[in-house]
Amino acid sequence: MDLFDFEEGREGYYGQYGGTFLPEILTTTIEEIKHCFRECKNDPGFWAEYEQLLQEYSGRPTPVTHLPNLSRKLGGAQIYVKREDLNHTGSHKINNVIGQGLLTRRLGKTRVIAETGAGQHGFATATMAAKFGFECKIYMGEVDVKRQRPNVFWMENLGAEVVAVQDGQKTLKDAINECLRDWVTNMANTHYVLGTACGPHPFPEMVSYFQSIIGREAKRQIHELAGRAPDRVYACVGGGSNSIGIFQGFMDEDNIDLVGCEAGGMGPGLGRHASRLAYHDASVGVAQGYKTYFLQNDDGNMLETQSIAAGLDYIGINPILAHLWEHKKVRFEAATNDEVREALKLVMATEGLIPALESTHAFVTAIAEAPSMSKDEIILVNMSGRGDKDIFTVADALEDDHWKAFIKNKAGEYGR
Amino acid sequence: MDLFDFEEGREGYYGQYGGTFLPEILTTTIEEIKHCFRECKNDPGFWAEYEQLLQEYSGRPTPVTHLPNLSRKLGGAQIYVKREDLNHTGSHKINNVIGQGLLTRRLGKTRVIAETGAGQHGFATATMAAKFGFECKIYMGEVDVKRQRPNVFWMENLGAEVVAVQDGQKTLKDAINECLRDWVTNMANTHYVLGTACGPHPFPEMVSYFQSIIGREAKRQIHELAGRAPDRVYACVGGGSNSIGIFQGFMDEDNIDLVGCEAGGMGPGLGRHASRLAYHDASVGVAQGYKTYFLQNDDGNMLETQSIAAGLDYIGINPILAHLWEHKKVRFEAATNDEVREALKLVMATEGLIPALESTHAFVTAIAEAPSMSKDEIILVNMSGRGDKDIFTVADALEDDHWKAFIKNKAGEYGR
Amino acid sequence: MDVEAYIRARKKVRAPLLMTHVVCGYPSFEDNMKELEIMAQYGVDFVELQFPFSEPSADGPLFVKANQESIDHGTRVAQCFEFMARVTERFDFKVLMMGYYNTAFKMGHEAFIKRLKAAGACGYILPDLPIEEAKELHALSEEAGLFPVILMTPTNTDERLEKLGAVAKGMVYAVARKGVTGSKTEMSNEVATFLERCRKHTDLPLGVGFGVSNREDLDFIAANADIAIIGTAALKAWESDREKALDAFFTGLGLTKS
Amino acid sequence: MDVEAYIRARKKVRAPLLMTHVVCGYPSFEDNMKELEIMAQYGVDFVELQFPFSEPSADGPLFVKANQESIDHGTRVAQCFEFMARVTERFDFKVLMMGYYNTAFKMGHEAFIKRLKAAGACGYILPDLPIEEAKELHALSEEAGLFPVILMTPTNTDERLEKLGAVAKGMVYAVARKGVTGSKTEMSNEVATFLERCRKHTDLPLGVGFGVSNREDLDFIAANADIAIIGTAALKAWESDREKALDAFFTGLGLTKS
Ligand SMILES: Cc1ncc(COP(=O)(O)O)c(C=O)c1O
Ligand SMILES: Cc1ncc(COP(=O)(O)O)c(C=O)c1O
Repeated sequence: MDLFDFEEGREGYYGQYGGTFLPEILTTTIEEIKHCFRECKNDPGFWAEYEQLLQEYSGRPTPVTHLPNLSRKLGGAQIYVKREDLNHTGSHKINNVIGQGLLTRRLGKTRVIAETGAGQHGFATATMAAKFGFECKIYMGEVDVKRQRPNVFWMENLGAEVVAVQDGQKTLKDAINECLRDWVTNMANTHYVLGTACGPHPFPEMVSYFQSIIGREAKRQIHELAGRAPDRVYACVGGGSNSIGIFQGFMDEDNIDLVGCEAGGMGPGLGRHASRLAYHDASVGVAQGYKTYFLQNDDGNMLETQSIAAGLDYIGINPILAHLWEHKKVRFEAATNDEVREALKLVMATEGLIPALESTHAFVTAIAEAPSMSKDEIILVNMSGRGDKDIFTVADALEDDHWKAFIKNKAGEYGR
Repeated sequence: MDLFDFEEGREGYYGQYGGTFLPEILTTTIEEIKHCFRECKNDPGFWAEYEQLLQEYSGRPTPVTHLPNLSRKLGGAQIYVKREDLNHTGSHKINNVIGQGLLTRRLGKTRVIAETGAGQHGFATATMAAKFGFECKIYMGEVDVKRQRPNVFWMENLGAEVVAVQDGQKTLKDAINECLRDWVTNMANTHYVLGTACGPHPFPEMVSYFQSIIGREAKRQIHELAGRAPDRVYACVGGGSNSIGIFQGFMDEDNIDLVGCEAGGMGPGLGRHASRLAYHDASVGVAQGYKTYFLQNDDGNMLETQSIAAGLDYIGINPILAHLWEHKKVRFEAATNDEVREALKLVMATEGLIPALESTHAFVTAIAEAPSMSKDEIILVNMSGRGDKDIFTVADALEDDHWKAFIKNKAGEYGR
Repeated sequence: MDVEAYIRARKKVRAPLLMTHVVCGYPSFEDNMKELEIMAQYGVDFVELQFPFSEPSADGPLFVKANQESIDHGTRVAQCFEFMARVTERFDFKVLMMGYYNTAFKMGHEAFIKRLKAAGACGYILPDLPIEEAKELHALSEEAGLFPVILMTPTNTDERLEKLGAVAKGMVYAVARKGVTGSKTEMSNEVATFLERCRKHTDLPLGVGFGVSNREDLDFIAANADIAIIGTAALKAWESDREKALDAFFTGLGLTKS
Repeated sequence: MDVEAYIRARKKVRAPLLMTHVVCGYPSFEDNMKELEIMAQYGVDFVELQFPFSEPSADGPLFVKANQESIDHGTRVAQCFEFMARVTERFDFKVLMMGYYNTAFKMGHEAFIKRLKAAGACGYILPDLPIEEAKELHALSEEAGLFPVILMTPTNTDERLEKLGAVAKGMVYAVARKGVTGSKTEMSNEVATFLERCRKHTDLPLGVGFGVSNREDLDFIAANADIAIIGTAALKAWESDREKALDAFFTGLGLTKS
């Protein structure tokens, strides 16, 4: 199945989702990117350079790890984990930014901009910009700047300028708007490094293409380790890049249950979560350059979203996933904040892994379903990132008193 | 050159350094370990399992990365970096703990203890213990517990008990003493997972053996990438495990300049640094189970040490390195705290890498020496760990005001 | 009277024609009405009523804030239509809906056109709806006698301008520069050249917007196009001192009150 | 009089013999002297003077603190030797240096032995110096007429005990249990069996230490060995109420003051 073999006149569409909805001023820029990306895709040297860079700079291939303790404890399927947490900068985001970095260079541009929520994509982009020698500006909602200061600290030290976005909810979606504003002004020298498989075509395709390295590797690795394909593959879905990345490795085989795990937040109900498909609070709309399911009200204005994981806390979803979901190729489930807290503790203590809060959503669903599977069935979980960078969020989530005391003490050292 | 081909009656000695100086009560335990380790070394299956575990769990081999930007900027040698920062848990420490974990299992023991300074080794050991299902207690000086709370937080969540050691300077060396005390009590079921290539024989040999995977990989990789062996290899030296690890890959070839980079702290002078060999403030002594150069006074009591990098802030040094230094096989240099701050900023901004403060010491010396080397010469730096886990230390080191404001604000959220 | 005839008639009175802008519900519908009264007194020819959207990614800071606050105060789309109906009933200037495509998409194209028509609008501006995606909506508009304002921009190729010209109806909105609404545009030779390029691809009246704020701009537009589109500058005036400042702003443009 | 003769003579007076311990300079040399006076009054047979070391890894919490504080107050090795000289001059009990090997290593083996001899010690205990590493020091001791106290422990194999027995001189220190100094040892059959094992590998007087603290312990040691070694218990007493408590402690052991 080639997802990107578009119907005539429907370039950038996955069923009814996707498309390019941008101000006219960007038409030429988008055409340029589409053209350049096509060239890259058809240039074996491009992918070779891409792979080599990821290997030498980011340590790819990331391994697949068997979790014997957790599997035994749950008493069902054998659980394997794809370790995107071991990438340089700590998540799968680097796969995308390295690809777009190469594209930026090929486009002859010298400046990159990016939105970021949790900070992972901003961190990865700032890193890529340092490596490629690009000027770099990261837009980040003010709320996120406040709660994710560590990432801001690193981005700045990597040479990026970080702008705290004051509009709207002051979170991820507002940072995207701000990027679009910068871009309509500076497209002459600037590439917008979108962080997930959302936004206007060709971004969903491009980001999916770069993230497909996860699935390519994982497919080979799980066959080597377990002798066959997995029965189910779990990945968390924010914008939907790590999930489409790993799913692409397993889409051609029938009978593989692909499961997207969304942010269930405080449970179903408008404004209480960030689940677009597992719960039924979203509807189709057009915003931020593309058509997909959005968490919006009847007027088409976007709702507040809620999740323990900043990286899943987004209104829209990868249009490819919306399409695959509609065609029952991908199943969607949601994990609540409380379930995430428990799963994180379990995975840390039984296997010595610290998944990012985002990735923990995938674990929640896998852990819930594994016990009712047979012992010779195989689960593959995509661990999209590591949690140790998010100590502030995790410590808050786990309500650690020693941590609070430490911070108060540290504040004391810094003077009042 | 086989470092571990001991002279008759001199097992555990490297020239005049090394040996086993432990209370009689541990003699049987040490014999057991020596015996078991010998078995492991001669069992190809052991190393195979070790390598496989590191591959599947920790993502080895870690890559070697070329730093074109930094090399160009400095205008001299081509700089390459061995990326131990990409290991699971963020440093080379995992190589050692996985090896000792396998050994512990083979010894039939069910409990591990470890000292930790910066927290990296404790973090790695707690991780290994979770993975192997061992009970785990980590001893950490109270001063370090206070300044390295994030690592304590993770260790506890990984299931380890962390004990704040109240004795002495309340730092690394005191944690080692406390481990020895636990061990003389609980050796029946407990293995002491020493974190560096120090302490009584067979620890220096054992830790060096496990860390030699760095050098084996790096040798092959640098030949692949650069077509030949490096001219100089730089590694930071705390206890001296990552350095001996990488150096072992390059010891057989002549004309490779191996450079150990110590903590120059505030510069030469008793109590101002933690440099045992580059400065001339240390002398030979026997403590913590082995004979080597120690920072001690005329009475043989240990001095206070000082470094921006907690992991280098130690009184003694790998006896193998002391021996190699004496025979001019390894050169020693020191990097001051100020130089480390500058080098860290430079490496982040030019290459998008965030070395641990420890590893940055190796960069300091490489950066200082590269410009006077010719453009076709090759430098290899061992990046023993990543710095993003140490945000508190790094932010303090760089005196970041936004960070301070963030912490104060966070403390406010937690209530007074 | 269709829009082209309207424009021809108005052009006899003065040049350039004027199009102004308010964000519905910001600061309040009452304020909007007061602004419109002044605009009417100065003989404005067109007014855009912006329906607030939560993701106004083509707008500059002032309009972003206006969109957001209006929504935060509880402005609903239904109220915007009601307001539009009152405005078209009361004033002589022509009214356009301005907003983002999701507002139309969410209610459905037919409903959107029907409600616009019912509220007395003559057309609409949806800056994030490219012509390729607009076929159905354009067809419905045509049936209803509404026109979609097509935007031409300085980054467009001639090929693209031709395509845009081919589907344009009523008037064309020439975006004077890159960027979002709000900041000043230097009305230079460059802009003149761009407007010439637009001219080559359409015979419709040309509006020029983005950063129009003073008399010189109007003179420039009078010389090179047909309609001056004033957005942020008027809102800025209103925010600084309401009626008084807005009045002074129009006087400053060299207009006289009727 | 050599140490074996000394022990034989003392054993006629009572069983078991007693060895006590002070940490030089903790709380102060003055306090040390007062403690020793009391010990002398109760007829203690041996005293260990511990030279404080910065890394006392075989000691329990109380002695660790004592070592550390003594060093922090500025206690130097030279002062410990001076103090030892004053002690051996003044009291009848025999004095042993106790400490860690680095103290000896750093000053050099010859100097160490010479200074010990000059200060009147009869031997030394260096718990972190295994016999394999001690050959030179032992040879020098022998020449000087000092004896190194060898430790035997419950984890040693018979083979190892034999080796230890072969190099032991003067007396053997049987470590009653695993662990560090300080906590209580249950003087059980297990300890008795261990002491029997020691006995098989040495004819020297056997001292028993680690956790000896009451009359029952002494009785047990009298029945199974020769010398009771009291460390932490005495320091604990001193810390609780100085002379008074130390006095009471010895009385509690069933000893009488001379
Ligand atoms: C670790 C991690 N996983 C997952 C996500 C969600 O993004 P996506 O759904 O595009 O993979 C993020 C986003 O920040 C992330 O940081
Ligand atoms: C990242 C890192 N590098 C280096 C060291 C120093 O140890 P060693 O000299 O044993 O490699 C440490 C110790 O904690 C460390 O964490």
